[in-house]
Amino acid sequence: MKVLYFAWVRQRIGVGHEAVTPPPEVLTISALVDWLRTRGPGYAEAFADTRAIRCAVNQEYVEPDHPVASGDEVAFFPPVTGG
Amino acid sequence: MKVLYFAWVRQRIGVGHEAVTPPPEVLTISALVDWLRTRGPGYAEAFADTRAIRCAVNQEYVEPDHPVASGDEVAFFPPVTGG
Amino acid sequence: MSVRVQEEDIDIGAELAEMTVGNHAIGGLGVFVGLVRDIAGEAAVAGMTLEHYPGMTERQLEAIEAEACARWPLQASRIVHRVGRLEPGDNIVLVACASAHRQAALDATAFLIDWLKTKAPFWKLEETRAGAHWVDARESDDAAAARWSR
Amino acid sequence: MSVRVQEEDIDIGAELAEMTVGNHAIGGLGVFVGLVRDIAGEAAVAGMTLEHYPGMTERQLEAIEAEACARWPLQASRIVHRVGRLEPGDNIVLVACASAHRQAALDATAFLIDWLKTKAPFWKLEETRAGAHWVDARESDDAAAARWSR
Repeated sequence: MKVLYFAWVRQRIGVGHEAVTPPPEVLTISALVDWLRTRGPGYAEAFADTRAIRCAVNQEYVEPDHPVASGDEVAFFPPVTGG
Repeated sequence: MKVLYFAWVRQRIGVGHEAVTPPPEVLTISALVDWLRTRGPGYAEAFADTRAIRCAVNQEYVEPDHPVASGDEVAFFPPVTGG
Repeated sequence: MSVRVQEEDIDIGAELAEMTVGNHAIGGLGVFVGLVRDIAGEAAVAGMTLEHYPGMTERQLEAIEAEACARWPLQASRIVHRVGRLEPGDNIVLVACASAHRQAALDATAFLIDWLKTKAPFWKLEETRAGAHWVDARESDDAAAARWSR
Repeated sequence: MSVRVQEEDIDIGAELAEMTVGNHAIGGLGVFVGLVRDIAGEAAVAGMTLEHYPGMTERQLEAIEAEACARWPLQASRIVHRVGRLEPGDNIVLVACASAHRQAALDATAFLIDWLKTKAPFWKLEETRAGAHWVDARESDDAAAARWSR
């Protein structure tokens, strides 16, 4: 699974993207976030307030209960501020 | 008094502007229109339906009861269609 | 704040650049450009001639612009309207408003073009195969302008 | 119909000319340009860096544009958004919609910029004397986008 981070989520975690292999019980975005939080203090800080984070799976916005699978591209980022 | 005509008002009357000296009892736009109508068939045709005509005195829109005086610049034209 | 009537084409890029250059308080620029269509109702349009009332036109455009500046916090505004003979695809008018924020810029731009269409003394003589005829004022334009009354 | 993300400045005149050239069904062109302001709240802004999500950005911009085309009878539309480091006065984004009539062009333009601001994955890192900080999303932008929900 490819995971991407943008803006302050990227800065707190320290990398822009990474390949991860979560355990098989990680079947949703919520579960993925819980698992990512265990990977280090940067992750815990980035995901401290998930209300401040948006998620996309395969480049489409999704809600926390959305399923994730091993081939997915998952992205976490703050609310957008372009334009 | 200088009178200007635009668009089809100008075409019906045959001139774009003229200097006129209406009789002293012509004190409003309505009275001026009634007097202009007597100047020829083109005028009568141009002012046949005054609802289709707008008027400006000294380059400001006015209503038919607006006063006119000898030094004024009076203009008659159809509703505008620019833009 | 600037209004202009001209026969030449409108250099849109240059007009907008002139409005915004050096003014770093501008966060949004709203623009409307009117162009000559090749069709009017059922008839094909070969061209049109725009007549105006020199002097009153500029006064009305300045009054319209002043009203926009009174209603919205504008950093810059511009109205450029062409006169003379135009062909399909030609620019007729440019209106533009710059403000700190986008909503003011967009609203003021819509206001300017709505008011211009009902207040500024321009008239279109349209050429179709059936001959030349003066374009009738549209009730929808009056309705659009009336939205802004207060 | 075209969307683009680029580091270079936006040549507004050229973009608009490209949209309208040869299409004589266009009667109105609505445009919005977003620019970098030199002030944010109380603080002076020295510059900003725009980050985005390559791939998803283009998908979202295309989806936003397709939604505008579904809602209004557009003859042409364009979204060009810059990324990288920008300074006060620089163009950030151009959105433009062309239609037979002005109301569709203006409404679609407002729709595009409102939706872009809440859906397109761009983030602004603003530089002030206090340091660099990520700009917070504004509730007013969500409210502006929500106006178009149906």
